Amino acid sequence: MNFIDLLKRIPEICKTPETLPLEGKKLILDFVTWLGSLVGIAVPPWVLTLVNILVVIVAIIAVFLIMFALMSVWERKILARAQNRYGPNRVGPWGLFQPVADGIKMLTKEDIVPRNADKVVHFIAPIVMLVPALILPVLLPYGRGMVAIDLSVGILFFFAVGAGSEVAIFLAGWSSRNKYSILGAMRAIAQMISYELPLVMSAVIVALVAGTLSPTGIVEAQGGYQFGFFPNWFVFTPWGFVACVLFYFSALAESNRSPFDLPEGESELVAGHLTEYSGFKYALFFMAEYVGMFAINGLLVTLFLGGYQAPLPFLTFIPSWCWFFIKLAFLAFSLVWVRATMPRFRIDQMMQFAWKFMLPMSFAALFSAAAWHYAGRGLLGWGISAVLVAIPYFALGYFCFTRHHSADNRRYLFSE
Amino acid sequence: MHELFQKIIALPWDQAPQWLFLIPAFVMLMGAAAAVMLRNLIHCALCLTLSFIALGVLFMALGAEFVGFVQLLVYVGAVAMLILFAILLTPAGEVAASNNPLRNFKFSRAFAAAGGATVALLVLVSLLGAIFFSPHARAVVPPAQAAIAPVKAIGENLLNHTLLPLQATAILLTAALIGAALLAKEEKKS
Amino acid sequence: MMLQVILAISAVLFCFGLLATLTRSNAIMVLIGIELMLGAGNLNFIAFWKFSTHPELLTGIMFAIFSIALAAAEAAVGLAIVIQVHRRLRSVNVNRATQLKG
Amino acid sequence: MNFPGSGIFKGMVVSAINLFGSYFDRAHAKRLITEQYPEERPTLPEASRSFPFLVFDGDPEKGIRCVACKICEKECPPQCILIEQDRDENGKLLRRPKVFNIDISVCMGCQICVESCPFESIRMDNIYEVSSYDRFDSLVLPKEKLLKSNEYYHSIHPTEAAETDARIEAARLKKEAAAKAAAQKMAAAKAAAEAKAAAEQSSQPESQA
Repeated sequence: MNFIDLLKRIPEICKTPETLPLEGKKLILDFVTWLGSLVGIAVPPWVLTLVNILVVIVAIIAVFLIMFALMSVWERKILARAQNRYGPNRVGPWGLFQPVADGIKMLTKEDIVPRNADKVVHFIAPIVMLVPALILPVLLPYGRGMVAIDLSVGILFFFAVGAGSEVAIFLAGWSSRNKYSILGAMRAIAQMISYELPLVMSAVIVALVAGTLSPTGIVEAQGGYQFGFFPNWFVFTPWGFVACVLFYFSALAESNRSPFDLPEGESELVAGHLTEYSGFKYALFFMAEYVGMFAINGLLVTLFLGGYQAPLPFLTFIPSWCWFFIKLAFLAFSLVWVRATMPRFRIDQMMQFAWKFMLPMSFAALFSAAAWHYAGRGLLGWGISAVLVAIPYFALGYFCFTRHHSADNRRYLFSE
Repeated sequence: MHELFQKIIALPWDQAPQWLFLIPAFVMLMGAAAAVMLRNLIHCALCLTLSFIALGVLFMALGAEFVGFVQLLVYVGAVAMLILFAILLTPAGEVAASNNPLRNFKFSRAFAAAGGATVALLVLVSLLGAIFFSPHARAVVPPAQAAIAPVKAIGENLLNHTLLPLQATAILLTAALIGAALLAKEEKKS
Repeated sequence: MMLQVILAISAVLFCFGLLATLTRSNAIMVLIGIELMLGAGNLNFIAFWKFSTHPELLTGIMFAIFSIALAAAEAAVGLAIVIQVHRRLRSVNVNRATQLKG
Repeated sequence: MNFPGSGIFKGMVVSAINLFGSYFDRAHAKRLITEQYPEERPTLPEASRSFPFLVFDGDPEKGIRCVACKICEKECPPQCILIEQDRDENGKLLRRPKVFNIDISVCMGCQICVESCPFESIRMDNIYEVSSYDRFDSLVLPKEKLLKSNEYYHSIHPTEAAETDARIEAARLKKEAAAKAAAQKMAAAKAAAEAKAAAEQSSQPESQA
């Protein structure tokens, strides 16, 4: 083996985009072997394993950080357009280098720690926030055979590791010794715990139907096409659609995004648990929030949107890993769209929504999924499960959340 | 020196990976010690969280992946948060004159601490003695299995062999949920 | 040997929990100690499962799962009681909750 | 059509219309009305004003309208104007300023100096790019920077400048007329006085008689 052979392999690899990442990884491993032969040693297998792991880690972190950088400017552009503004367009073409400018600004800012703060905890909070967020993307299947760790308990892993961010938010809020910080942290934790129930419930439904907790298995369960063109994604079943919407809104709440951004509602709480953070630590929080958001939306793609599967059979010429990121980009766009539309919830409305609407709806989706499964997963089951989710939806929506205006019901709290 | 080196070389290094669980075990014990010793309650709870995380990792290292993740999910996500909330909701008020019978005794605090430590130490010594020196300790332990607990097997076990306990646990958890909500609810002043 | 090491670790963890329960007068610290002791118990279940002759029966795993669920319930109710005690006595010192003393 | 949750869809449609409309609807000037400032400059309305300046006619030295009467200095509420009257070599006061400074970091653009100026000399400018790195010296505009021609004044506030010119012209005409009238009056008075004197001279002997 020599270097020229390795170079010659590059165009061959590029010919089949479907397996491009996997073959690229193999190429890097061969390159390491070649380096070993250059100095005259046979590279031991554990070094190759280590290099393999490192390549995967670096690839995942790089992809997610690049996505974070692009998202931070894309979000501002879309938000601006929805408000009839231009958005950032000064730094580089179309403002694309805005994240670089932001990064330099963040890094050169003074790192302020409040005098009464618990300095150690104040320091470790951003790290505790970022580490779970960077661990989460590990289990997502990005393409056929492209999953870093194929865990048999992947979904459970996701929620178990995701629980770490709650601890981090508490650390940040408590260690700042600031009433806005602690109030924001309490709100954030209350919100995350409340919305974790529908989140986990809707994931559990998918796990039950797919018969596995492994993300790869769930994606494979959604493969194939009904009638030759209709994808078997779970989002196209009534229970799956309901669970997908529930999961989507719970994911919004979990990642503290608008309209669930009460924990850092600037008009009420300055910036919540981020109040006392500046400079690089704030950037870490920001990064963790976005990477966590991508991870949880990647899970949504995996659970409901068919993961790396193409939506139509003739579109399979686009490589599977592209489909994953296309779907993820669409979800990211929809997040900004929702942010541009919805006003912030009031805290009692938010809690009411979680416990009185989302949780019962997730149970309804569970029953509906059971009906769909036992009716043979055909059109009959489709109809039954549609009825089973529609009835609770309209009942809950009409009786709990539609305001029935009437002059007699109006109570004045303060004017009398 | 040379002999020592030779001995170290001769150790069964190929079995080293199966002793890697000592790392999370060490972290867990340190976390537990800090949780017990520290003065600041929040710090205690945070060290307890660290200890729980390390315990979960230890479970995974011992081959019980599912239990490890459940441990993380339940303890880190719920119990630790609950404890932290409880600490924040119960601020230490002014210490009024207590009706503690031991309060007249000047060294009551130190005495209680010493007594508790003695009891704990005695329990530890007896446990370690039982583990290492009892006749059963010399019983043949089957070798560590490549113990794998597939999720499917756990699920089938839960719904077949342990269905009744599962239902009982469900009822208990519901009762605990309602009971905790009722207990912690503010009493209305009539 | 490995089983005994794990059991020893578990024993040390148990005694830390016992120490917290016995020496601290704060009710929350008592609960923390109880959680530690439950964790030690779970560790024993897992260890005995790993070194059992029939690990495929999953007995230890089942025990550990139920134990974790029960510990969660126990923590919830226990902390609710602590909050209620604090509301009554303005203190979470277990030495002051003596109203039921005969 | 109203069903639970329909409000969400309505809102999403509205924001989507704005989002995509901003790419296509530019011609109607309803969306994306932001001006890209350094490239596009606003056309200021005629009445816009920022800081005062001094008008001169023709030559900046001779045509300066200000006579250093210091009325504006006295009237200025934040006292941002400093005027020193010029003297000739003999120490005689001249009707023109030697120093005329306006501290635009203090000026609040109230236009009272303009209202109070009897000589139509101080007027409001509409410059807005006057920021500097220095808080003190470069924000105190000296006479040289304040002096701007009447043509410039016409270019920024045409209506007002025309009115001012008309007023000056009217004043000049009035003054000329008054001067003429005064000259006529003077001449008439002189003639009358002469006539009177003549009459007196002629009548004096009679009166003495």
